[in-house]
Amino acid sequence: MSKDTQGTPVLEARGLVKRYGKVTALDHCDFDLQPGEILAVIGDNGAGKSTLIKALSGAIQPNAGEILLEGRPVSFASPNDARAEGIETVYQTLAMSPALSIADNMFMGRELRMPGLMGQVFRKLDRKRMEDFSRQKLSELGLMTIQNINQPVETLSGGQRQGVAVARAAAFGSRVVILDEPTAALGVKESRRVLDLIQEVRARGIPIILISHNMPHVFEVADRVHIHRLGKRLCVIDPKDHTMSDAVAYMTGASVPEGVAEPA
Amino acid sequence: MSKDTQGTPVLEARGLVKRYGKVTALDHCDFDLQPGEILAVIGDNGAGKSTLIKALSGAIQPNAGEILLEGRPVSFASPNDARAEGIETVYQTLAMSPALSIADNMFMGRELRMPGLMGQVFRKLDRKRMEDFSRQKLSELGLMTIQNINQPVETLSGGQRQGVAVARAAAFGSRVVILDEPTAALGVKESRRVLDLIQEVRARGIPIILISHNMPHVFEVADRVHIHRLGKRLCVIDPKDHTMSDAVAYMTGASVPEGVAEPA
Amino acid sequence: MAEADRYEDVVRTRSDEKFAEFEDTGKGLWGRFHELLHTTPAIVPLIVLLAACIVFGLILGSKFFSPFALTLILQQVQIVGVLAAAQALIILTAGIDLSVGAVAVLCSVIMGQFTFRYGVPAVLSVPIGLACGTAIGAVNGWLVSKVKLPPFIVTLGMWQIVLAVNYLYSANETIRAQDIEAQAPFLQFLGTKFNLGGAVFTFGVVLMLIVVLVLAYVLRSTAWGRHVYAVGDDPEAAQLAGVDRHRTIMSVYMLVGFICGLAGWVMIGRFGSVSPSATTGVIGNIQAITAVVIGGISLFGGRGSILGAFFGALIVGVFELGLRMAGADPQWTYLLIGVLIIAAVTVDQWIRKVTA
Amino acid sequence: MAEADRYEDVVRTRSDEKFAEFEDTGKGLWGRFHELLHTTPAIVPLIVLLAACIVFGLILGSKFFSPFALTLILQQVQIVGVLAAAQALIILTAGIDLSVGAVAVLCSVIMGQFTFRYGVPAVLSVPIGLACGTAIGAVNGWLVSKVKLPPFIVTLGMWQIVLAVNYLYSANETIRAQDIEAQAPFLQFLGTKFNLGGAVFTFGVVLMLIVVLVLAYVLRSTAWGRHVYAVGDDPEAAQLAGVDRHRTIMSVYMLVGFICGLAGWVMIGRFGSVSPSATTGVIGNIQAITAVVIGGISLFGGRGSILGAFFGALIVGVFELGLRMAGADPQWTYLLIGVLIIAAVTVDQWIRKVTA
Amino acid sequence: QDGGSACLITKTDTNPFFVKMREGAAAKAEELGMTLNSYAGKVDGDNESQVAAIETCIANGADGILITASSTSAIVPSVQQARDAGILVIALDTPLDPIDAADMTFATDNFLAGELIGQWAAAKLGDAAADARVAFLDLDVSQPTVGVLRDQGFMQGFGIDLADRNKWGDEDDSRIVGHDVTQGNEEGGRKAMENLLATDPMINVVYTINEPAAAGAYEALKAIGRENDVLIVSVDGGCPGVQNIADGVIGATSQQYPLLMASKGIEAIAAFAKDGSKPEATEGKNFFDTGVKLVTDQPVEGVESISVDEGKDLCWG
Ligand SMILES: Nc1ncnc2c1ncn2[C@@H]1O[C@H](COP(=O)(O)OP(=O)(O)OP(=O)(O)O)[C@@H](O)[C@H]1O
Ligand SMILES: Nc1ncnc2c1ncn2[C@@H]1O[C@H](COP(=O)(O)OP(=O)(O)OP(=O)(O)O)[C@@H](O)[C@H]1O
Ligand SMILES: [Mg+2]
Ligand SMILES: [Mg+2]
Repeated sequence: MSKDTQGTPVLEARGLVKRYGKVTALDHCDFDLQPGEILAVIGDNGAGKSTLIKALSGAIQPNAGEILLEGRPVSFASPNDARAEGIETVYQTLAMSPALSIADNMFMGRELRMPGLMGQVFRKLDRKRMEDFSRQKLSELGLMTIQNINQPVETLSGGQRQGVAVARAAAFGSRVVILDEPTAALGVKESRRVLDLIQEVRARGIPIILISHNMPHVFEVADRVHIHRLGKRLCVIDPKDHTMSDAVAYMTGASVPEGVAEPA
Repeated sequence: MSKDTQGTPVLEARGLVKRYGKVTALDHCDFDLQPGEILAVIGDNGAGKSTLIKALSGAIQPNAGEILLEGRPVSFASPNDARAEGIETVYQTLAMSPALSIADNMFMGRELRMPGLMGQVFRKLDRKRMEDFSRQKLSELGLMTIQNINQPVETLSGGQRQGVAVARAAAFGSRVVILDEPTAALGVKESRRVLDLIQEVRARGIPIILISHNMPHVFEVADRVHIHRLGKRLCVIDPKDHTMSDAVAYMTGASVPEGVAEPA
Repeated sequence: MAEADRYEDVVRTRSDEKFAEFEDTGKGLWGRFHELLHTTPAIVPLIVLLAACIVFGLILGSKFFSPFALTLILQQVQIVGVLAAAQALIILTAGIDLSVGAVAVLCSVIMGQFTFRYGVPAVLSVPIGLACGTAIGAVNGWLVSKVKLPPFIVTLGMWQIVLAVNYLYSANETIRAQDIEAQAPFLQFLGTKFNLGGAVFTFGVVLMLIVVLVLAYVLRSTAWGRHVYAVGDDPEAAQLAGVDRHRTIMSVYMLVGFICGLAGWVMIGRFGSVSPSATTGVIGNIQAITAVVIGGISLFGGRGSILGAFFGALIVGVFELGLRMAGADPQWTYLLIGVLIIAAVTVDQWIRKVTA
Repeated sequence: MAEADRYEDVVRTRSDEKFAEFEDTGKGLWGRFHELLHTTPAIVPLIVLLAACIVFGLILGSKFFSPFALTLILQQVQIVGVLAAAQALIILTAGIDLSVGAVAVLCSVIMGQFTFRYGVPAVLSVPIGLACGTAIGAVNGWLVSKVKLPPFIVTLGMWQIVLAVNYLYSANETIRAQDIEAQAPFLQFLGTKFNLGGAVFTFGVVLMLIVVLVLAYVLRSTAWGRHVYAVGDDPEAAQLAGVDRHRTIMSVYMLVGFICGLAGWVMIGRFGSVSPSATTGVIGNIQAITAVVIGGISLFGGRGSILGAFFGALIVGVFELGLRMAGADPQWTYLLIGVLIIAAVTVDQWIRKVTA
Repeated sequence: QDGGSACLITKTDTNPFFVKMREGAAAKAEELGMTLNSYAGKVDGDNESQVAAIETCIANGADGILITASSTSAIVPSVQQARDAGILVIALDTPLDPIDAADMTFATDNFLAGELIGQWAAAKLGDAAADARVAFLDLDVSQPTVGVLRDQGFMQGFGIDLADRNKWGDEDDSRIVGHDVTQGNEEGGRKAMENLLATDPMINVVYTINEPAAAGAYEALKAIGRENDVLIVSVDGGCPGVQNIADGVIGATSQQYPLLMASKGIEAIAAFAKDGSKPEATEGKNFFDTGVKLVTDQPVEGVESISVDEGKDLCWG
C-alpha cells in the first residue's frame, strides 16, 4: 500500500508565516504532498494545522512564504481560486449553509445552469441535474442514503453533515483533497466509512491531506505522517518505520526525532 | 479497578421517552448508574445519547418516564435543579459564554458574593475568591496553567475550552459528573489529561457518566459500558468480559447481545 | 500498519445497512400541508392575509369587496410593496436598511429636478435617478462589506444624510403635478391607469408585481440567489464554500438602491407631483421592515421569501384600508396595527410550532 | 483492559510541560493601552468624545468651553442619556427596544393626568407612572421570553400601541408648566437647579448619572449583571450553564420599563409641562439606539458597556450643539450627524483593529 | 344616519389644533345627523396618508371631504379624483395650490398670521427693532408649507427681506440669529431655543411656529433667567396659548379658528348632500376667510389686536 514518494510534489509550501495579532500560528512552515499519497498531518491542539491547510486552500493569505502547485508558484486569493485548480477542502467547521439544501450546498459556488436560453439568458439553475449528481455521489460513495436531497442541511445529524462535506470534496477534488479532522464528531461506523472513502479517492490517483487526532486511523491509512509542532513541520515520518508512541512522543515534544534540533 | 455494582443506583431512569416532532430520540429508555463507577455510554451518531443525558441533567424534560436519584423520584425543571442535587454536566456544546471570563464561566449561576454588607446589600461579587478558586481548580487538576483567569473564553483554543468545562464539572460535581464527548476535538495529550482527570474524580468517590466514540478510551476507563441503540439501552456490558469488536458489533447492530431480541 | 487495532472492521459486515433513514411523511392532507409550510414559508402570511380579507369582508360587506376597494389596496401598497421587496433582500443577507425610504424620495426628487431645473429630458432623468439610487446602495454595500460596519449603523447614518441632502438639494420645493403632466408626462408614466375587468390598475402596481416576481425567481432559481441566502445564513461558511461574499453583498445593496430608485419613480406616478417632504423618506423604512417581518422573514438572515414580504405589505394595507373604511379613529388604527404586528408574528410562530 | 493500546502513555513522561502558555504582553505604554482597550471597551467612545470636544473647542474657542455650553450638553442629553442606558441593557441581551421613547412619554402623561385629572397627589402619581412603565416592560419581556417573538417585532408593535394609547388617553392635551408649578411642583422635581462651581445642574442630570453608574456597577459586579451578559452572548449556553434565562430577560425588560418611566419624569422636569406629542415618543428609540451603537455596544448582544452608551449619547449631544454653535443650519446639522454616526463607528472599528 | 357622510382629513392628529378641529367637526356632524370619519397624516407634511385617506373616502362613498392639506400642491391630483367622483372637497386652514383645486377653501391666512406677530414685535421694540436679535423656531427640516408661510409672514411683518418666499433659511439679514426646528412641541421648543442661545445669548425676539414650541422656548429662557427680557411671539390661539399670554409666557399670538372652519365645513357638506348647493366665498376674496386675530395684552399702535379675555372667549382649546 505504500509507494515511492520521490518526484515533484503536487503541492508544496516553503517558509509559510501567518500571524494573528500576537500569535504566530505558522512559523516558517514547510510542507509537501507527493502524487497519489495519503499524507497525515498530526500535532497538538493549536499547533497550527488548520492554519496550514487554510493557507494551502486559499482561505487565508500567509504573511510570508510561497506555495507551489506541481512546481509552479501559485497564490490563492480565495478558496475559489484553489478550487479552480482542483484543490478541494473539508474545513474543520464544515462550511455549510444550514438553511440551504444538500444539493445547494454541494454545488455552492459552482452551480450548474440549464442548457440553452433558460440558462444563458435567465440564468436558471439546473436543479434536476444538480440533485441527481448529488444523490448519485452520496450513494455511490456508499456514505448514506438520504431520501430527500432537498432537505436543509440543518436537519441532518452532525455525522451526516460531515458525510456531505466529505462527499462534496471527494466529488469535485481533481488534484488534491484536504480533510481537516473529518471524523472528530463521528461514531465508529461513520468514521470507518470516511476512512474507506479516503482510500477510494486515493485509488482514483488523487493525493489526500488528512488532519486527525486519531492515531490508529492515521497509522492505518497514511503513507507518510507530517508532524506539526509549534507552527512548523517538525519532521515527516513513515508509519511503517515508526510506532504510534514515537509519533505521539515527537508531536508532544516528549522526544526529539533524529536530525532535528528541539528549540530551546 | 473494577468493583461490585449492586445496591441502589445513584441515578436511575425508567422508560424515558423524548420526541422531537416526528423524531423519537428516546424510546422507553432505561438507565442506571451505580455508586462510584465510571459508566460509559456508547452508540451510533443520533442514537440518542446526548438526549438521554440532557434528560438526566434537567436540560430537557422527557415526555414520559421517571428519573430516580438514590431511589427517590426527582423531576428536574432546569439544569439548575440537577446542579442543586450535585449533578454536574459537560454538554457536547460546552455551554460557555464566549465573551465572559474563565472565572465568570466557572461560577455561572452560582456566583459567590462578598461577605458582609457589600455582598448582602449591594450584592457585590467576590471576584477575588472566584478567581482564586478557578485558578486553583484549573492548575490543581493539572489541566492547564492559564496566566490570566480573566481572559474571555473565546480567546481559548477548543481544547482549552473543553478543559475549563471539564474542570467546572469536576470542581462542583458532588454526586454525579456527566461528560458528553469531552475529548472529541482534543489532541492526544489533551485527551489523556481528561482521562486522568476522570479517574481522579472517580477516586473521590463520585460516579461518572462518559459518552465517547473512542473505543480504546472507553475500554480503558469504564467499569461498565451502556450500549445505546435506536433511542434505548440495548444492553450493559462489562469491558473485561467483552472485546471492543463485540461492543462495536452490538452498537451498530452487526450482532445481537445474548438475551436481547433485535427489533424487526 | 503498525499497531492499529482492527476492532472497527466489524462494521463492514453489515455495510448494506442504511446510514440514515428518513421517515416517510404520512401523506394525508395534514401531511401535505406540513410539507407545503416547510417548502413555502410564504404560506403563513398568505393565510393571515386571506383571513384579514374575510374578516373585513364580513364587517364591511360588499363595500370592501368592490373592485375599487380591492384595487385600491394595491394602489396604496405599491410604494411600500416595492420598498419591502428591497428591504427583504437586505434582510436575507442578515442586514437591515434604514435608508430605503429616504433613497426613494431622493431619487424621485432627482428625477424631477433634473427635468425641471436642468432641462434634461424625462426619459433620461429617470435613468439618472435610478443610477443615483444604485450609487447610494453601492456606498452602503461598500461600508458593510469592506469596512465591515454593521448594516444598521451604516444605513442609520445614510438615512439622515440622504434625507438632509434631499431637503437641501430640492430647496424643499414641490414640483406640481400639473407642471409635470404638461411638461414631462414620462415622469408620471407609472401612474398610467388601465382597466382590467372593472378594476383599475396602474403601471406602478404592475411594476411592483414584476419586481416581486422577478426577485422571487432570481432568489429561487439562480446561483446568485442561492449565494444571497448562503451569505445571510453564515457568511464565513459561504466564503469558505466558494461564494464571493463581497461581490454578493455589493450586488445586493446596489440592487436594493436601484429598486429604491424605482420606488421613487412609482411615487411620482402615484402622487403626480415630486415632493421632497414625502413621508416615505421618514417612515418608509419602518413600513418596509414591518411588512418584511409580518411576512415571516427572519431578521437574522438566510430564511424567508420575498413573496412573504409582499404578503406582509398587503396585510398591512388591508388592515389600514379596512380600519379606515370602518371609520376607526386614526389613533385606533395605529394601535390595531401595533397589535396586528405582534399577533401576526405570534400566529406565525404558533403555526410553525404545531406543524414542526 | 481489553485491547486498549497504550501508545498515548508517552505523553505522561513530560507532564510537567505547560498545556498552554500565554504570551506576556509587552507592558510598555502601548501595551498598557491595549490592555485597557480590551478590558474597558468604553474607552473608544470616550476618546471620540474627547476628540470631538477638542475639535469644537478649537473651532469655537471659549464659547464652547463656557460652563453654560458644557452644562447645556448635559441638560440636552439627559433624556436620551437615560433612554440610552435602558436601550443598552436590552441590546446587551441581544434584543432591541423600539418602544423606549413612547413608554417614556406615556409615563409622563400618566403622571400628569393622574395628578390633574384624578387629583392623585403628585408624590403618588410618579410611582404610578413608574409602575406603568414597568408593566409595559413586563409585557414586552413576556412576549420575548415566553412567546419567543423577536424583540424587534414585539417592541415595534408596542411602540405603535403605546404611542396611540398615549394620544387617546391624553386627548392630546398639554398640561401647562405654570399649572404644574402652581399645583404639583413635585412633578417638576427633577428640573430643580443647583449651582456647582459656576455650572448649573439639575436633579435630572444627577439622576441620569446615577442611573448610568448604578447600571454600570450592577452589570459589572453582581451575578445578575453577569447573567445579562451570558444570556445576550449565547442564551442556550447560559441556560445550560445554570442561568434562569426567563427570569433574566423578564427582569431586564421590566427594569428597562422602569427606567423609561424615570425618563418620563425627567421629561417633565426638563420641559416643565406634560405634552403627549413630545418628539421623544417618535424618535426617542432611534436616538437611544444611535447613542448605544456609537458607544460601541454590539447589536448582537453580550458585548459592550453601559458607560459606552452614555458616552455615545454625549458624543451626539456635543456634535449637535457644536454644529449649531458653529452656525450650521438644522439641515446641515442633520446631515453631519449622519456622517458622524458612520465615522464614529468606523474609527471604533479601526482602533480595535490596529490594537488587536 | 341620513344626513349624508363627511370625511375630515387633518395634517396630524397629535397637534391640539387639529384635535380641536376634529372635535368641532364631530360636534356639528352629530348635530346635523351626519356620519363623520376622521383621518390624519402620521407626521407633519405627510402627503401619502392624506392621499390614502381621500381614496378611502371615495371608496366609502362620502358626500364631502374637509382637508387641511399637508402638501398643498402634491395633494391636488387626489382631490381632483375625489371631485370627479362627485364629492365636495373643501380645503380647511390652508388653500390648495392652485386655490381652485378645491370646491371651496375655508381658511386662515397663515402668512397673514405671521405678518401680524411680526408687525407687533417690530412695533413693540420700536427703534430697537433695527438691531434686534431674532431667533426662529420652525416646524421641521422638511419645511412644511404652513411653517414656511408663518415664518416668512413674520419676516415680512418685522421688516426682513424674504429672499425666496417659499423657504426659510436663505435670508441674509444680520438680525437673524438662526433657525432651528421644534416639531411644534415643548420638547423641540426648549432644545431649539437652547441651541440658538448657545450661538448668541443676546437673543431678544423669538418667533415660534406654535404655542407649545413657545412654551418650550420659555422654559429654556427661564433656565438662564432671561424670561422677562425676551419677546416671544407665536401663532395658533389655543386656550392654553392664550392663557400663556396672560401668564406672560408669550407676548402675542395670532389666533385662528379651527372649530369655526370645521363646523362651517360640515354645514357646507350637509347642504351639498341635501341639494347639491356649494358654499360661497367671502366678499372680494377667492376663499371663505375664517379670519385671524392678534391676541395680546400689550396692544401696540398700528396693529389691530384683541385682548386676552376676548381671545379666551374665542379660543379653541
Ligand atoms: N482567526 C484567528 N484569529 C486569531 N487567532 C487564531 C485564528 N485562527 C487560529 N488562531 C490561533 O492560531 C493558532 C493555531 O490554530 P489552528 O486552528 O491552526 O490549530 P490546530 O492545529 O488546527 O488545532 P486543533 O487541533 O485544535 O484544530 C492557535 O493558537 C489559534 O488560537
Ligand atoms: N433539539 C432537537 N430538535 C429536533 N431533533 C433533535 C433535537 N436534538 C436531537 N434531535 C434528534 O434526536 C436524535 C438523537 O440525537 P442525540 O443528539 O441525542 O444523538 P447522539 O446519540 O448524542 O448523537 P452524537 O453521537 O452525534 O452526538 C437525532 O435524530 C437528532 O436529530
Ligand atoms: Mg484545527
Ligand atoms: Mg451527542
